[in-house]
Amino acid sequence: MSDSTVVGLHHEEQHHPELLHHFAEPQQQEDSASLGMWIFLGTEVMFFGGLFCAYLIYRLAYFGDFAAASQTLSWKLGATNTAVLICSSLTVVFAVYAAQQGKRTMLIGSLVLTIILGFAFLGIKATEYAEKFEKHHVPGPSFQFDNVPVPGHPDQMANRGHAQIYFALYFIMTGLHALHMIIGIGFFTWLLFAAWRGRFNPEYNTPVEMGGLYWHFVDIVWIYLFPLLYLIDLHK
Amino acid sequence: MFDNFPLWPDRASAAAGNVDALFIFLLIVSGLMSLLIFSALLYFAARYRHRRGVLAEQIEGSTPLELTWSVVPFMVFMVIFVWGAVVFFKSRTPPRDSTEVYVVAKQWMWKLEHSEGQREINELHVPVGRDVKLIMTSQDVIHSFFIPAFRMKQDVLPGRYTLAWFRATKPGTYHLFCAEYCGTQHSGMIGSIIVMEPAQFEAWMSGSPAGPLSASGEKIFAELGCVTCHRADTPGRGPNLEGIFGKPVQLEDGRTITADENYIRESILDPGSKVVSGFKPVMPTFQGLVSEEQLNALVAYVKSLSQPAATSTRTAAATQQDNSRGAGSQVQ
Amino acid sequence: MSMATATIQPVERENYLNKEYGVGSWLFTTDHKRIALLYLISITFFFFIGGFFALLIRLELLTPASDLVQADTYNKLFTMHGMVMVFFFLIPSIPAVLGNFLVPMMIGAKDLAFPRINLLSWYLYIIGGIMMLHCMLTGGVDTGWTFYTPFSTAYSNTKIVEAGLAIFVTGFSSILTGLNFVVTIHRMRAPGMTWSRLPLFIWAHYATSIIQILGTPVIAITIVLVAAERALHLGIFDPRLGGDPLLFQHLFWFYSHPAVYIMILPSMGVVTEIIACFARKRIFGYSFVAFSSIAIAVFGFLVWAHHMFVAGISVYAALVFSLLSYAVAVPSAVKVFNWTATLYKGSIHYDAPMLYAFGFIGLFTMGGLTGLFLAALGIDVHVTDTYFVIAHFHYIMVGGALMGYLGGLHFWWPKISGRLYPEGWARLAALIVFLGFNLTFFPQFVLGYLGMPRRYADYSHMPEFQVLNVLSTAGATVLGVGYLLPMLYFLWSMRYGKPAPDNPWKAAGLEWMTTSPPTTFNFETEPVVTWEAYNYDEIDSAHKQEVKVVG
Amino acid sequence: MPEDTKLSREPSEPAHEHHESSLTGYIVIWLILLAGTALTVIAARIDLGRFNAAVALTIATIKALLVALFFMHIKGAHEKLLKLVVISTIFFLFILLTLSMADYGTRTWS
Repeated sequence: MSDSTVVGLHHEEQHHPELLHHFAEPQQQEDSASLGMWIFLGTEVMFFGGLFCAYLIYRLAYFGDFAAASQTLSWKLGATNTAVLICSSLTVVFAVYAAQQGKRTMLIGSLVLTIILGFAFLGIKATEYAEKFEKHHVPGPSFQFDNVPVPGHPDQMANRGHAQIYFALYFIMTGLHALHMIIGIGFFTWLLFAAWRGRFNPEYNTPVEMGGLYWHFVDIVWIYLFPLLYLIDLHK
Repeated sequence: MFDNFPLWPDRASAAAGNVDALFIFLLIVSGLMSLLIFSALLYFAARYRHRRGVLAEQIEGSTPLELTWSVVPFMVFMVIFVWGAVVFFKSRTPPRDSTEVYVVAKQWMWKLEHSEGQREINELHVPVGRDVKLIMTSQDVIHSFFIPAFRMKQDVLPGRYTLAWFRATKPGTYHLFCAEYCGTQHSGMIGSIIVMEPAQFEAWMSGSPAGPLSASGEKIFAELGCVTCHRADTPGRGPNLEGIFGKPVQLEDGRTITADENYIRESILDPGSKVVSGFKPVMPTFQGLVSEEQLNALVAYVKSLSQPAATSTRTAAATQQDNSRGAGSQVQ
Repeated sequence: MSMATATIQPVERENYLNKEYGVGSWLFTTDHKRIALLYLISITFFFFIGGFFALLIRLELLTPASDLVQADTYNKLFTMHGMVMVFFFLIPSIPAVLGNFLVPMMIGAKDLAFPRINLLSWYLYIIGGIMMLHCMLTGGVDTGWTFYTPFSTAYSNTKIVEAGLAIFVTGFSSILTGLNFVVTIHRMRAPGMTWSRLPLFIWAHYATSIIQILGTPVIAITIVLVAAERALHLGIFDPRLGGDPLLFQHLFWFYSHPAVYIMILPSMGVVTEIIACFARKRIFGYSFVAFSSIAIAVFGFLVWAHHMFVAGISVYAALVFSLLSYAVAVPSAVKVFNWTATLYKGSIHYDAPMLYAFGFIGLFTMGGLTGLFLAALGIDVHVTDTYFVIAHFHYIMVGGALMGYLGGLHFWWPKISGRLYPEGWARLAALIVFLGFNLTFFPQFVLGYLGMPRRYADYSHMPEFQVLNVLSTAGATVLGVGYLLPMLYFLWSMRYGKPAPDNPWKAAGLEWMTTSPPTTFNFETEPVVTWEAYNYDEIDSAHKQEVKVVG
Repeated sequence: MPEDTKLSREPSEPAHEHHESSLTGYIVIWLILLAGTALTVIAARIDLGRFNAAVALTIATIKALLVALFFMHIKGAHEKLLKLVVISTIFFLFILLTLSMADYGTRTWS
């Protein structure tokens, strides 16, 4: 098997074609890339963190209005999308595994599946957005949210402004998440292209690993967004 | 000379002395600290300047010394913190029987209204020795009500009330500034605080007679039809407002909240958000229907319903404001 | 003249400057040293733009009436002064110039871990900078650099979204620089360069990078929210729709308070290097200085709402934040004490970098101590949003960060340019800057306690403030001269300065063990570190022996 | 000095321990994640009073941990550094949320 490469046996004379000039050995390069990726994901956490902070404050202040607004979403579509992303995470770990084992066909297959699942997610998201547009639930001048009762309080109507804050956060959070998905799909398309040309092998597969980390991170964000946005007070 | 070049601001309120005392303490502490650091620095710089053939003596460090100069400053800091917190708490807690002045800030002017009804713009007349509580809100952006001579500052926010208070101690005219940047004419949003002797102040007050704010609030209360639901005589569709101000209120969702100025304000503008237990959320919003000034009057009126002397004030108000409605429709 | 210099010049060794020529070799370089120089040029440009605004502000305040410029223009001037200086000068200054140049060299690496990302971050900076310039030239912004809502989202009719986007883009430049540094410091250290052997400059940059990585994304998302709110009136910050304008302040200061430490920490790192070198000593309490940097970075995230004590936050939150603010003061104090203790029994030289370092300690101490005033709740109520605050943070950011930056630029100039700067002029400039600075900003402490609010174009109803304002403006002109001088003699020295030896200060540290200027990959062979940081005893005793042998 | 003779870089142990982790392991995790999603929805439809949000967040956190530990290979990571990055990021996010709530949570106290 080719994974018997022992770290430290890379000789200068066998300079790996993918080793950049300023690194001493491939292991150092790979470790740098993975640390860099993790730190980047840390910045992403804080980026979404500001939104989660705003969400937390307004959800606590306007719980009933948030519940009313949340229940205009379809939890079925949200749950489906969660399942789609979880499946795509599985195909991503398969891709990383295949790249490390040098299994080109499996790698290409997993990448294709991942991209398809990514598009499936975006497709479902797009139908949800379209519905929101039709119902005038998009914040802005034409926003409408009148006479929607607060769950559990049939005679109390949700506050339009507070519901608009919910939808603003909904669109910004899921919109940025979708943007990350689009970037991820773009990156995976590039990976697919590179894998097709046989660039990855057991010695060099860092881009697949990094792409995988990114994809899983985007998955994790959704794992939180789903219950926070779709499942507020659903039992009422 | 010091008219044009003062080095210390006027001290004209009860709080000013507290702030100045802490400030002077800090001046001394930081003076001593910088004296210590700078003299050590200068002494070492002179004593250990480079001399040919003399090598520096290497010293690794000293944990006891490090701990000393971490812990000792921290103790000093804690003294400052506690002192500062005490001064702050005092400046944030208006005494119970303060006179109230409602402040509405807008780009770029201050509108002030005494609870006795006198209105002023960019000027506030107050007597010496009386506690004055400011109930402030803004019509547009964030402003900040700043009286340097009173060492008093509080941001004035749109959409809610912020409170501040002072007790003037020295007659005179003092600056009022807007301290939070609020747009083009920010530096023009200034005014004066005129502190007068009580007798003079009474004379000034009677010079411009006006009905108390709570009376105009009562009028608005009736005009907007609030009285039809918020009744004191029979159980209405809304809670009886008599005596609720400052008391805890049990809400529909189980929370308990103190009925303060902000709660009354919110209940008028967003009635559905904090419904009193046992009532239905049927009250319509008055957002956009009442101005900030009318809102202040309504708040003043609801508050007057909880004051022990309320009855007498209201009767006085009712006789003064002898108009538009019979005594029968009054909330009792 | 040029003949004479031409004859002195020896045949130059190949170095990073003369390896390639042409615009392309600079604009597409991945060499961290060339990128550092690209940054040096661009941030100097922005520094003088920001300085020009400052000068106009001071001139306007010379007289109480608003006569030089109108209130509207004045508001734009201080807004753009703040935005340019904070986001386009102070935050990138030391990390992107000196850090970029020195971090790889100090740890014995050939380059940063991600050279192409490093170039990308310069381009992001430039794109942000061009957007900001465009914004300023087509009308500017008048919200103050703090963008407080709802003024910025609903009332101001200036180019807020464009300025926000410029800051958003530049923010990513800052994030990527920090990311690059952390990875480089973890992964690229030369054999033997353990954590306890790292120069404290590296520790300071490591701490700075933590803030850049974890703080900057929050301001980025805040800008997104402001832009969305402004475009669509979402209500997130609008009280009429149920939003809370204070949420903006929380999110803004969550980044912008730690950002102060992005500015000051690297400067502390520079000063530490300078003091060790010119006192010929190992830094007193190395590990305490190192960990105080990390402590400042971490505690720096816990204190943000001390900018909001009178803004309408809860009294209890104010107590918590005041208490935590004193916690962050301790590591800063520890640093000052350790620098002072380092001088004890040293062998102190007074070259220009050391003068800047002395200036730094003095001004930073003043800035830090006045911070104690502002963190005390009772006093903050009176002095916040007055000139007291202005003076305080200029003592930290200009007195501290900028002194450190200039000191570092002098210290490493021989390494960067391969030329010596004129020492006499440099000492004069250091003195002028120090005196001019104090004359500019000390009167503002008094003004602040007297109650002069910040951001006032016009104080004609308060003529009693004029004398102090005149003093301050006088100081600003002196300060301006002090800043122009170094630029002039640095430029002069690039052509006429004496060629610098590899280690003109006989300083410790790997960056001095390579040629001046260094070659593209910094070291001929990968260095192997077998000595502790600041081994001035070894350097000086070796040198002494040499002298003895010769004698 | 003896330790100077062993001048190695950062610990460079073999990095790919997860090579051995079988694909079945991934599938098990995947099934747990799907089950977790179903459980979240079910839990949201039952009235747990104020604990609904807590349950939803707990399940989400467990799912996120599973993804991070097994799919992102934090568990098999050969050094503590990556864990430190994750933990410190979460710490600072926690700071942002809790200290903001220190204001919002206590505003109505009197």
